[in-house]
Amino acid sequence: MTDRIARLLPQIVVAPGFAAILFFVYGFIIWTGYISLTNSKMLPNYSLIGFRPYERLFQMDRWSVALENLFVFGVLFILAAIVIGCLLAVLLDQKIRAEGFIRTIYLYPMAISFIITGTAWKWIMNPSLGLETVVRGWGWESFSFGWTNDSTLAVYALVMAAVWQSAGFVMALFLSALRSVDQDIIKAASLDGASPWKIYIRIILPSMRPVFMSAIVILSHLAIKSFDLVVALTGGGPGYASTLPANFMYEMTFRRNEIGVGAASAMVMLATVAAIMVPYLYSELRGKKHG
Amino acid sequence: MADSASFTPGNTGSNLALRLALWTVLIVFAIWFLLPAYVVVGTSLKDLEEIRGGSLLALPHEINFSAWRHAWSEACIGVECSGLEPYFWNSVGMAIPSVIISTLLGALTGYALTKWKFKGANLVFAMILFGCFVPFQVVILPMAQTLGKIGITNTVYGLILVHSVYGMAFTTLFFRNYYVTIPDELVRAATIDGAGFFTIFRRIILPLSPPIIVVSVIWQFTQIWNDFLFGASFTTGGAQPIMVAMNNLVNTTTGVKQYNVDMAAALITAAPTLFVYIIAGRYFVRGLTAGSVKG
Amino acid sequence: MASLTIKNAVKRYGSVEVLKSVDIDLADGEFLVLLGASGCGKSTLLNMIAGLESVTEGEISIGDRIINDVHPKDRDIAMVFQSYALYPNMTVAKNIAFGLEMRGVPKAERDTAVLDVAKVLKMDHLLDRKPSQLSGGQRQRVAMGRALVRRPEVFLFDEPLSNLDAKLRLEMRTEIKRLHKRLNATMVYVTHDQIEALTLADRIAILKDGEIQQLASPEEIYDRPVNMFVAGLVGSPPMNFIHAEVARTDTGYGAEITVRANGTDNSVLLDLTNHPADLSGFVGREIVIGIRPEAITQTGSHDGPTQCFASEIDVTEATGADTLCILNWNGKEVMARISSGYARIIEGTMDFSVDISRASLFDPQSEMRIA
Amino acid sequence: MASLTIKNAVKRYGSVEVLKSVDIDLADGEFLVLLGASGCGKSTLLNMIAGLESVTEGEISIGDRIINDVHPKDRDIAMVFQSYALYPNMTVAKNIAFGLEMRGVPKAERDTAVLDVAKVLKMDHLLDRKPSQLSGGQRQRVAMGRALVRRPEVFLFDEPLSNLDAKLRLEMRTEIKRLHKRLNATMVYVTHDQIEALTLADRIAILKDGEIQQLASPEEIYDRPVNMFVAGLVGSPPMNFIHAEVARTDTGYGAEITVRANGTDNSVLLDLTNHPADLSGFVGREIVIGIRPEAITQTGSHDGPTQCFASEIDVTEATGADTLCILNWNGKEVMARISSGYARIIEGTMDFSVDISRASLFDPQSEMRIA
Amino acid sequence: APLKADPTAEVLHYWTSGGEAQAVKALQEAFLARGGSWVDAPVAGGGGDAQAAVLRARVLAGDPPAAVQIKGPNIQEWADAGALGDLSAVAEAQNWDDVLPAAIQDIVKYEGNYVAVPVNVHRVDWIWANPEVLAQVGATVPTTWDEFNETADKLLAAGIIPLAHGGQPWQDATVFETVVLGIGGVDFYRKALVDLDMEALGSDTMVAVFDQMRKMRGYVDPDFPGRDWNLATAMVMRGEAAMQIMGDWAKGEFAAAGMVPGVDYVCASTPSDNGYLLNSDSFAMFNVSGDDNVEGQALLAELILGTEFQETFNLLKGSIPARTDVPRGEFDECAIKSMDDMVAAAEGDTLLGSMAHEIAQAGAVRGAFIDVATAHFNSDMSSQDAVSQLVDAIKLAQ
Ligand SMILES: Nc1ncnc2c1ncn2[C@@H]1O[C@H](COP(=O)(O)OP(=O)(O)OP(=O)(O)O)[C@@H](O)[C@H]1O
Ligand SMILES: Nc1ncnc2c1ncn2[C@@H]1O[C@H](COP(=O)(O)OP(=O)(O)OP(=O)(O)O)[C@@H](O)[C@H]1O
Ligand SMILES: [Mg+2]
Ligand SMILES: [Mg+2]
Repeated sequence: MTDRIARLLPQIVVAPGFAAILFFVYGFIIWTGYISLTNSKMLPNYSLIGFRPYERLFQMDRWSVALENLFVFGVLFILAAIVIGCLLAVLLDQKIRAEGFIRTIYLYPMAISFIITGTAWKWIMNPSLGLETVVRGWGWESFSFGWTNDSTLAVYALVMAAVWQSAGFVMALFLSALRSVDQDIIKAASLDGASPWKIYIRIILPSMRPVFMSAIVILSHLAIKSFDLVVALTGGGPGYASTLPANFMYEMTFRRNEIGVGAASAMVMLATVAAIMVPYLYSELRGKKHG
Repeated sequence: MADSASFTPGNTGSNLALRLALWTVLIVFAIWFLLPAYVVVGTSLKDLEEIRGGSLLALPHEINFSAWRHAWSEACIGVECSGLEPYFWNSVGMAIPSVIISTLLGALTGYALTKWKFKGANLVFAMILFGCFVPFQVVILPMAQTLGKIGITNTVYGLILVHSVYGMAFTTLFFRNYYVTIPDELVRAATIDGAGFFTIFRRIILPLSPPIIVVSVIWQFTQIWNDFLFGASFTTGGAQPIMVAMNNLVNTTTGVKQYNVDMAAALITAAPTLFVYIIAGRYFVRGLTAGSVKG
Repeated sequence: MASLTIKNAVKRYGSVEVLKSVDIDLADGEFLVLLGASGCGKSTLLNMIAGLESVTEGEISIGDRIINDVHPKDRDIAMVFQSYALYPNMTVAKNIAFGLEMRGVPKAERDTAVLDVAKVLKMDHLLDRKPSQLSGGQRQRVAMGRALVRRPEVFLFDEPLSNLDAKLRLEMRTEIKRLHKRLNATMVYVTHDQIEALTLADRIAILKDGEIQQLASPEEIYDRPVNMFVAGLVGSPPMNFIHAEVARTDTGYGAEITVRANGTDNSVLLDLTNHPADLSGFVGREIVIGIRPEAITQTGSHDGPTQCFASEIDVTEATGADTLCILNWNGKEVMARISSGYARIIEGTMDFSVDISRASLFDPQSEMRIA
Repeated sequence: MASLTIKNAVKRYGSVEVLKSVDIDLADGEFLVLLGASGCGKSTLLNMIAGLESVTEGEISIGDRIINDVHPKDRDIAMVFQSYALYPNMTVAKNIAFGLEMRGVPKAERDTAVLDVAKVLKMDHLLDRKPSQLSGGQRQRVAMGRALVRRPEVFLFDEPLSNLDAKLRLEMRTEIKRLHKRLNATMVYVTHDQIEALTLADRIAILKDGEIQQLASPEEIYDRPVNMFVAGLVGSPPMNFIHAEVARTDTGYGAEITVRANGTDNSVLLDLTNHPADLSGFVGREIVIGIRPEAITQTGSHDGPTQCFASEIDVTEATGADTLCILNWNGKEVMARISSGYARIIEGTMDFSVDISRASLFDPQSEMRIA
Repeated sequence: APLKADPTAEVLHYWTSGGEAQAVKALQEAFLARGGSWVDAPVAGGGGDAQAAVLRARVLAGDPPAAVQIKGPNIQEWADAGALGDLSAVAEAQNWDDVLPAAIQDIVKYEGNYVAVPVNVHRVDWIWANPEVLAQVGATVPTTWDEFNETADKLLAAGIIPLAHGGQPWQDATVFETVVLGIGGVDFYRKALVDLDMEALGSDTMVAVFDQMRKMRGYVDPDFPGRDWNLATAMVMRGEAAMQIMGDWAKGEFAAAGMVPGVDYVCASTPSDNGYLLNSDSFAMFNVSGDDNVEGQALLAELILGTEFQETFNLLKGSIPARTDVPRGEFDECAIKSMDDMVAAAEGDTLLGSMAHEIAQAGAVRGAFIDVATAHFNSDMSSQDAVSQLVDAIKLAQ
C-alpha cells in the first residue's frame, strides 16, 4: 500500500498545482468562452445567445484598430527587441571592460513595472516638457519626439517603450547563449576565411535557433499581455489609436457593460496565443522523450 | 567568448576604429537605457520651483530629498495621508509568500515532471506552460467569483493565491528546463541508495538548484511586485499593494502636479525590484544560461 | 546466497521491444559482463535488475527471492554509473555515507564504514572534498566506494570506465578485478569495450538488439564465437573474414584463396583438414573463414600446426609492441599482427605463418559457426 | 614548398609560460604528431601555427614565408578539431563548401569540389544532412572533408579521433594514414593517445609542460626514449621500471633483483653485459631498468639474446590475443605479456624469458637515458 | 440580539484629485464625527476606469463596498441587477422627495425607491477663461460659437493657446457634447444624444457639429494627448491658455489655488440656447450584510444629503448642492449662476443629462459616442465620415 503511494507520489505532488492550473486557467477559459456566447452586459449572465457577441466584436472599429495595433506592435516589438538585444549581446561579447556594469544598465528596465516605464516615457515624450524641448533648446529646431501625441506614431511610442524595457532581457538571453557556443566553431570559421562579422551572421546566430524561439515566445507573451504600458504611456490614445486587445477587453468588460463582447475579444486573444504556442510546444516537447 | 579581435593579430589600426565604433554604440544604448532613470531620479531630487523653471533633463541644482520623504510618509492617497509606507509593507507581505509558494510549487512540479516522468508528463507540462500566456484581464471576473466563494476576497491571501497560481506556470517552466539538464542517473543512484521522492528532492535536487532558484525568485518577485491589475481589482483601501497606491498617489494632485513627489514615489515603488536586479543580475544571467535558454 | 537469475525477461516501451526474452543465470560471486553496441539494451537490462525500470515480462530473482516488485532500495543491490552520479553538493564522505544514512545506520557506525572503504580505495585523504574537486579517476573511486560501503549482494556497473582516459582505464580495470576477487560478490558489468569484457569477466553475455547472442567464458567467446556478429565484435583489431569455397583435398578439406605477393596474385590452398569443424556438408559451398590477426604472423612463432606462405604488405602500422600489417587476400584487406622487431626490417613481401586450427568457420547464409 | 618551421616559439599568457622555446622543423609532406598529457600545450602550439593564437616570441614559417603576422585565412592551413566544430546550421555540403565560399570560389566550382571530396570520404549520400543527423564517425568525416576541400599546404588535426569509440577510432586512423599517403601534405596531428601517435607519425614530438622532450621517429621513441617521462608515456601497457644496483660481473655488468617464485623471493642477476649502454660510471649506483611488458614473455619466443627465470603470476588478464601477467619483482608489480595460448593453461609460477637488450636504462636522479 | 455596532462604511470612490479629495475628506470627517468608522477605498484614474473593474470584482465576489461612487444609468443597471439596497427609510425620514429636483430624483431612484444618494450637481457646459489673457486680444468670453471661433483665431494669431484641453476620450466627449448642444440646440441634443434618434444622428446638423469640432482641434496645443484635465485647468490659471471647456469641478482647482471667480478667472456657460448639461455624482448603496454596515450606509446617506455637508462639500468641489434648500451665502458667483440656470432650465425643459459624464447614456452607447468623437478629434477624418461612423457605432452598441 505505501509502495503504491510511493509510486504515485510524483503524480500526487504534481496534482495540486496542476489542478489549480486546470481550474484557474482552463476552467476560466471555458467560463470566458461560455460567457462570450451570452448577452452578458453589466454582470455575467448565463443564457446563451450564440455568436452574436463575436459578430458585434468584429464590427467595432475600435477592435479592428486594436487588432491592427497588436499586429504592428507585436511584430515591431519582437523584431526590434530581438535585433537590439542581439546586437547588444554581440557587442558585449567582444571582451568589453566593465561588461558587468554595462550589462546591468541594459538589464535594469526589466525590473521596472510597465506603469513606471510608461509614465517615465510619457514625460520624456511630452513635447513641452521632455526631450523635444531640450533638443530644440540645443538648436535643432525641427526635432520632434512627440510620438504619443500623434495618432499614427503613438503605437510606435508603445513599441519603443516596450523595447526599452525588454531588450536587455533579450540581450541577457543571447549573451548566455553566445557564451555557450563551441569556441572551435569560431576558430574553424575563421580558418575558413570568414570575417568576424560573417562568423556571427552565417554561423553563430543561425546556430542559436532555440534561443530565438525562446525569445520570441517570451516576447510574444509580453506583447499579448501588454496592458499597463498602454494605460500609462498613451492611455490608448490619441483617441483609441493605440489601444491593444487587452485594453479593448478591459474597456468592454468593465467600462461599457459589455461583458459578452469583452469575453469574445478575450477568446480571440487566447486563440491567437494558442496559434503561436501550440505548434511551438508540440515541436519542443515531441523530440524530448529522454528529456 | 566569441571574441573576434584575437583573430587578427596584425591590423591594430582598423581594430582601434572598430573598438571605437563598438564603444560608441554601447554608450549610445546605455544613454537610451538610462534616460528615463535619469529623468525620474533627477526630477525626484528637485523642488517644484526648479521643475517648473528648468528643463526635464537639467541636473538638479541641489539634492533635495524632501520629495522622497513626502512620498514615503506624508503624501495623500485618497483621504489617507500616510504616504507609501503602509502599502510598501502590504506589498512585502504579499510578495514574499507568493514568491516562496510559487517557487516551491514550480520546483516540485518541475522535479516530478522531469525526474519521475510518468505517462502524460509532457502534456501536463505543456498545459501548465500555457498558463503563462493567459492575459490577466481575462481572469479577473471568474477569479473574483472564485475568491468570493473561498471567502478570501479583498485580503492579502487572495492575492497570494492568484500570484502563486499564475506564477507557477513560469516557475515550472524555469525549473523543468533546468532539471532536464541534471542527469537522471543522480536520481537513480539516490533511489538505489534508498532515498524516496522527497528525500531526493530535499537532499540532492534542491542543493543543486540555487542558480534557477535565483532566476525564479527574481522573475516572480518582479512580476508580483509590479503587478497592478490584480492588486487593483482584488483589494481596496488599506490592503492595496504599493503599485496601486503609487498609481493613486500619482493621480492624487492638488492644483499643481508635484512631479518630484510622483517621481520619488515611482522610485520608492521600483526600489526593491531594482535592488534585486542590480544585486542579483549577474546570477540571473548565469541562471538563464543554465535554465530557460534551452527551453 | 546471492545468485542472480533472469528468466525470460522482456522489456517493451510501448510497442518497441527493447529486450527480447533474456535468460541469464549467475552463480554467487560470478562476474558477468554485458557487452554490446550502443543502444542494444545493456543499460535497460541493468536498470531492470536494479529495479529502476519495470519488467514487462519474465522474472528476476536474487537468491530465491523474486524481486520483480521489490523496491530498488530493498533489493540489496549497488550500482555504479557511467557518469558516476556523485551527489555534487555533498562531500566524498557524505556521498559514500548517504546510502547508509537512508537506511538508518547510526552516525558512528557510518563513519567507520566510510573510513574503511576509503582506506581500501586509498582515498581517505579525499573525504572532505566535493566531487567537483576530484579528478576523473578519483570520482570513479568515490562511485565505487558508494557501492562498496553498503556490502550489497549484487553489484551493478554501467560502463563505469568509459569516461576515463586510456591509462586510468587500465588502472581502474585492475582495481575492479582485484575488488571482485576480494569481495567475491556477484557483479554485473556493462561495457561496450571488448577488452574490458575479456579481461574482467567470468562470463560474457553478448547482446544485440535486445537478444543474447552468446553467454560464455571470455576464452570461449574469443576462440569459439557462435556467430559472425560475436566474432566481429570481440577482438581488436577485429577478426578477418575470408570468403572461400570448401574443396575436398587428398587429406581432407581445403579452401582456395588468392594471395597477392611480389606484385602478382597467387593461389593458395588453406588446409582445413585439421580444423575441428565438420565440413562434410559444405563441400563446393562458400564458407567464411574467420582468422584473427594474431593468427597470421611471422614464421616461427606459432606452436600449433601452421601453414606458411608469402604475402605482400600493403601498409604497416606499428603500435609499439606489435606491428599490424595489411595484406591483400582475395582482393580484400586482411590484417596480420607481427612482432615489432620484424616490421622495421621487412617491407614488401614476406612469409607469414597462419594457424588455421584457431580459425572460426561460419556459414555465410546464417552467419552461424560451423561446429 | 610546404615545409613548416617553428623557431624558438614561446607562448605566454600574462606571466604564465605555456610554451617554452619550441623548435620544430618539418619537411614537406611529413606527418608530425604532437603527443603529451592534457594541458601540456599541444593545442596552444597548433593554434599558433593556425594563427588562432598570437606568437609571443619566435618565428613560424611555412615554406620561406614567416607567417607570424599573417591572418589565419591567408596561411593556407586547414584544421580539424576534436569537437569537429561543424556549423550546426548548415548541411554537410554547405559545411564543406563554406571555406571555398569565403574565398570567393564560384558556386559551380565549389559544387564539384565538394562532390569530389565527398566521394573520396564515401559520404556523397550525406551531403544534404545537417550535422545533428550524423553519427560520430560521419561527423568526423565531414570535418575532414572541410579541411580537404581547400587543398591546403598544411593540415592541422587537434585530437580528431578522441570523441570516437574504439572501433571507429581504429577505422578513422587507417583512413587518415591513407589520406596522408595520397595527398602527401604536411600534417601536424595532436593527440594524447600514444597508439595513435605511434601508428600515424613520421615523427613524434613529445611535449611536457610546454617543452619538447623528444622529437624523433616512432621507433626511436618507442625503443630509445630519452627519459623516463617519454618511456612511461609511450607504450601500453606501460614500461616496467625496475630499480636495481649495477654490479660488475665476470663478463661485464649485471643488476640483482628479487623475483617471487613458488611463494619465495629469489635473487636473480639481470645480465646487462650485452646492453649497448655504457655503465662504467654506474657501478655500485642504482639505475632504473625500463623493460616493456612484451620483452618479458614465455620462453622460446624471442629472437635476440634472452635470459630465462621462473616467476610467479599474481594476476592474469586475458586481452584476447595476449595475456598480461602481473609478476612480483623487487616487491613491486611488473607486467609481462605472453601469448594467449599460454595463459589459459598456466597459473602459478612459470618460466619467463627477458630480452634485456631491448631494455632502456635510466639515471634515477636525472631520469635521463643512460647512453 | 447583537449589540448595536459602530456604523461602518467602506466607500469606493475615485475622487483622488484636487478639490475632490478635500471634499471626500470633509465627508469622512463628518462621518467620523458621528462615531462612524470609515474605510477608504480610493481607486484613482480616468474618471473611474480602474474603479469599474474593482466594483465588478467585489460584487461578483459577493463582498461589495457599502457605498460606491457611480452615477446616471449605471445606477439603474446595478439596481436592475439586484445589487443595490433600499434607502426608502432614510429618504422618508429626511424628506428627500421634497428637497431634490425631479431630474435628480430620476437618476437615483429605481422603481420608485431611492437606491443612491446624490451628492451634487455639476454643470458640464462651462467655459473657464482667463480674463487677462482674453484682454490681450481685446476679447471677452464668447457667447456664440462664431464668436468663439473669432476669439480663438485672434488668440492663435497672438501666439496664445486658445483652448486648454486634455486629450483623453472623455474630455474630447465633453467638448463634443457642448458643441452638440450649442450648434444643434436643446432638441437636437435630446434627440441625438438622449433618445438616440438615428435621423438626428445622421443629420447635416451633426455634420456641422463635427465641422466645429475640427475647428476646436485647431485651437488646442500639440501636447494635449493624455493630459489630465486639471493640468489643462492649470494652463488657464497660469495664462498659458485662454479658455477651457470643462465641468465645474474645474473650479475646485481654481479655488485650491486661491483664485477668485470674476477676478482671476471667469466662468460662463458654453454658447447654447439656455441649455444646461447636468452631471450629478452620487453614491449608490450596495446590498451589504451586518448591522454595522447597514447602519453605516444609513448614516452616510443621511450625512451626504444633509444641508451642512451639501454646503461644505460643494463649496470644496465646485459643484452646487443636489438639494435645493441649501443656503447660498457661501457660494461664489459661478455656483450661483449654475443654481439659477438650473432652475431656469428645469422650467424651460432645457435641462439635459450629460452624455460624456454618463448621465444621458452609460456603458456601450456612451462608449460608442466617445469612440467616434475622439477618433474624429484625433485624426483627419471628415465630418461626413464621422457622422456615418457615429450612426453605425450607435446602432451596434444598442
Ligand atoms: N524510455 C524509453 N522509451 C523508448 N525507448 C527507450 C527508452 N529508453 C531506452 N529506449 C531504447 O531502448 C534501447 C536500449 O537502450 P539502452 O539504454 O539500454 O542501450 P545501451 O545498450 O545501454 O546503450 P549505450 O551503450 O548507448 O548506453 C535504445 O534503442 C533506446 O533508444
Ligand atoms: N587563455 C589562456 N590563458 C591562460 N592560460 C591558458 C589559456 N589558454 C590555455 N592556457 C593554459 O595553457 C596550457 C596549455 O593548454 P592547451 O590547451 O594547449 O593544452 P593541451 O595540451 O591542448 O591539453 P588537452 O589535451 O587537454 O587539450 C594549459 O595549462 C592551459 O591552462
Ligand atoms: Mg547504456
Ligand atoms: Mg587541446
